[in-house]
Amino acid sequence: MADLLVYVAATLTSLAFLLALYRFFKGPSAADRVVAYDVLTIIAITGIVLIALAEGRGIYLDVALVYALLSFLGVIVVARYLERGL
Amino acid sequence: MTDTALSIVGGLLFVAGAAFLLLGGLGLVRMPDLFNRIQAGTKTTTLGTLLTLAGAACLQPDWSLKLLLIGLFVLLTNPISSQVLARAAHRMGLEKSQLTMVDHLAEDTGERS
Amino acid sequence: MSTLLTAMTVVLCIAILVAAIVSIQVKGDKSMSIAILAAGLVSLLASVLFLILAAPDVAMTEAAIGGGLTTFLFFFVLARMRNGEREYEEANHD
Amino acid sequence: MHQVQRVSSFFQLFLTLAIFWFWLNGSLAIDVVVVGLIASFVIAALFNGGLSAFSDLQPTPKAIGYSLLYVVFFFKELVKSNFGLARIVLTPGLPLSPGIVKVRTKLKSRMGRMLLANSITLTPGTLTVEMTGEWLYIHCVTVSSTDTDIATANIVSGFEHYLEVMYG
Amino acid sequence: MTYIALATGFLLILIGFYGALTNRNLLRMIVAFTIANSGINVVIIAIGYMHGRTAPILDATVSAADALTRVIDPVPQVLVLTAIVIGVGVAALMLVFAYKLYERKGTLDISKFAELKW
Amino acid sequence: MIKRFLALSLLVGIGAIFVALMMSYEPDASLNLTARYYAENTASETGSANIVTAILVTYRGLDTLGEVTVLFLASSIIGLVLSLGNKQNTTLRKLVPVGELLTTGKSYLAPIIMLLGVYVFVNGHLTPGGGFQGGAIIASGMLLLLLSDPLKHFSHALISLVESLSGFVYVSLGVLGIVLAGSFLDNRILPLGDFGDLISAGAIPLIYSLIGLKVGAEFSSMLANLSEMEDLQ
Repeated sequence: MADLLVYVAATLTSLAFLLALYRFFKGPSAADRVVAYDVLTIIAITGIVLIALAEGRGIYLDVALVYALLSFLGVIVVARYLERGL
Repeated sequence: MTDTALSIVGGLLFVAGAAFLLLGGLGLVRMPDLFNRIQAGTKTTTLGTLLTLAGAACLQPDWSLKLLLIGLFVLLTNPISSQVLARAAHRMGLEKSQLTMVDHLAEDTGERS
Repeated sequence: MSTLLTAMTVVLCIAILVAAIVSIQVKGDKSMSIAILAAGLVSLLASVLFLILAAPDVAMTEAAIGGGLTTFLFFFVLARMRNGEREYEEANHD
Repeated sequence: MHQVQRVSSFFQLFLTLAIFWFWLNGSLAIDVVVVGLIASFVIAALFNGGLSAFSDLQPTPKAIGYSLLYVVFFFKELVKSNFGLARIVLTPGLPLSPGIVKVRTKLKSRMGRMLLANSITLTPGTLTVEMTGEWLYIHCVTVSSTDTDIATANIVSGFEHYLEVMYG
Repeated sequence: MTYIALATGFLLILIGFYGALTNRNLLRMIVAFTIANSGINVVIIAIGYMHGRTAPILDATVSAADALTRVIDPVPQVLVLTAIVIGVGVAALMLVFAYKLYERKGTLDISKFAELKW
Repeated sequence: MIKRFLALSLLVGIGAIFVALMMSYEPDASLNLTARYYAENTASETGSANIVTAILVTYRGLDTLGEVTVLFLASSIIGLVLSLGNKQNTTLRKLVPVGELLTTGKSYLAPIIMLLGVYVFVNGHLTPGGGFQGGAIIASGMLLLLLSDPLKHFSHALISLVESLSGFVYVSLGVLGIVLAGSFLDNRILPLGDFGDLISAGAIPLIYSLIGLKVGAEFSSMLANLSEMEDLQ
């Protein structure tokens, strides 16, 4: 039962990932693509947790920790560049 | 993964979180301009991530400390990036949707709206 | 759970390839910054792929370096020569 | 006086970092404690003047009780506004009336203002765009009123009620 | 899974090469180079992967006794770990040289650098 | 046009080689000889739970020393190249000011990022991560400081002091390995301790922490040098 629910959740997450990817591919302006990038990295954290659950290894969560704390830097760099503050 | 009550709850939380992630993706595609996309995209995905982390904590209770920390980091870093991005987008004079009713910031700074 | 991982690999690989193609092919206004951003996305997603391929050490290195450092180096150099971005458009009309 | 403030800010940062260290490691073995205290001390010394969750927090029992209430209130708002945004996104016609409104805050301390802006941003439907002095510029998905005072009452007051007691 | 990752890595290398060969702007060439670099890393890691095995880190789930049957080959991971870090150094060097060329010539177009052409 | 055609034909050739490689590739069913040795003996010989760390620091420690040296060379060449040339028209750049939110956010996030870096390289022998990752995370913390104040000047003296001090101690530990345990960079100069503790695996946590500090200082000096470049027209 719980396994089935995790499968359903993984399917929904993948759909969300592909939608955000569509926005990244299409995005009319550079800032739109940056939003899509942000969403993609947030969804990737869920992806890492799913991988850790599937493999049953808690040490994989350290990667999610680094991801959660560092992925926002990319967004800030681009945003500061776009507003000519770098 | 055994079928105890806790793991069922965890699975349900996981599905709820994934549904919010999907909502974020949908909002990202449907919303008309950048600010609304930030609202729909990064905000609902934050709640979605928190719910999936809670679900994982129910499925594997040993990991709950680290999962809680990941959630905290997401809560700390996420608003900063979207605020900086929104500010940059406004400063760039990005085109806003036709529906926009009022823009006090542009009025006060004298930028073109 | 093996099918789950395989399905995730497929989704990730599609995403990586799309990001790479965006990075190479993007044209128009601010195309240089989008190319750099897409290259950063390639390395961030590659780090999740490394995790699926059972290499958490490599995944962490790629996440720490691809996420901020590489993107930052590019943007810093680019910010110093903003004309270079505009020039690309003129150079590539052949 | 200045010296006392510096030492206390150093100590707050040190304490926060040590708590984070034990949380990260998930154990209280003797070697973890020793290494963690050394690392927190060095980083706190390098970042003197850095902020932490305890900076500017009023040292009264009421403030601590209110911070717990604040967390509960925040999560309630988070879930409520998420469902609100979900309704908008799923409605076929996209019933939007976006706009950037100006609201006023009474908070003075850096950490309190930070938490206010972050809370407003994290609840979907409202997003802090700019913050100058006592004015906050907030982008709303559905603007209820363009008047500053009414918007302040709608958006800011709920969080400010708690933060005012916590940070003064 | 190995084959999917291998194909992705090879395709990334090809895309990177294509970008580096067809673009005239120096910075775009460096971006393409970093993409090819990550493609090579993906290929090496994919070759090291073995189906049904897990990461070479021993803990409660994988004890030292059954490491032989449970873990994958650690050597490619060590190679790639160092390759990524060196890759950043190389990219930074290339960027600095591009900056210097721009300072001297005022352009980033590769077809304008004609000193070494004959 | 002819150039594009040449490039495409070259790519088709490379692609054919890749397809041939993929067709003939068969995954191994069991570990090869080297990997088997590492899998069997790492835990008993070095006491490190993370086999990748054990190989990186002990078995192939000399290569890691070389790699750190290459990185050092790269960062010093960047400093050298940027210091050459004319510097007469240095004008202070006019930048859009940083918002209050980023300034406040930086001052509580940067120490946490640094602490995470320290956690990653101190636990290198137990969890994924280690000196290189930790160094990169520390440099990312520096990057956050630089983003919130783009005109900030880091203390080059402090960075190069950390860099050379950790490098010196690293090499000295390696030499100590020859004297006390029989080979360069041997980790058994300290007791191996209990498997799985934070302080175990001999000198591995110490050496990896030094590598982390050194890599962090090298990346930071790269960032500092790049941030002090001048604007070009």
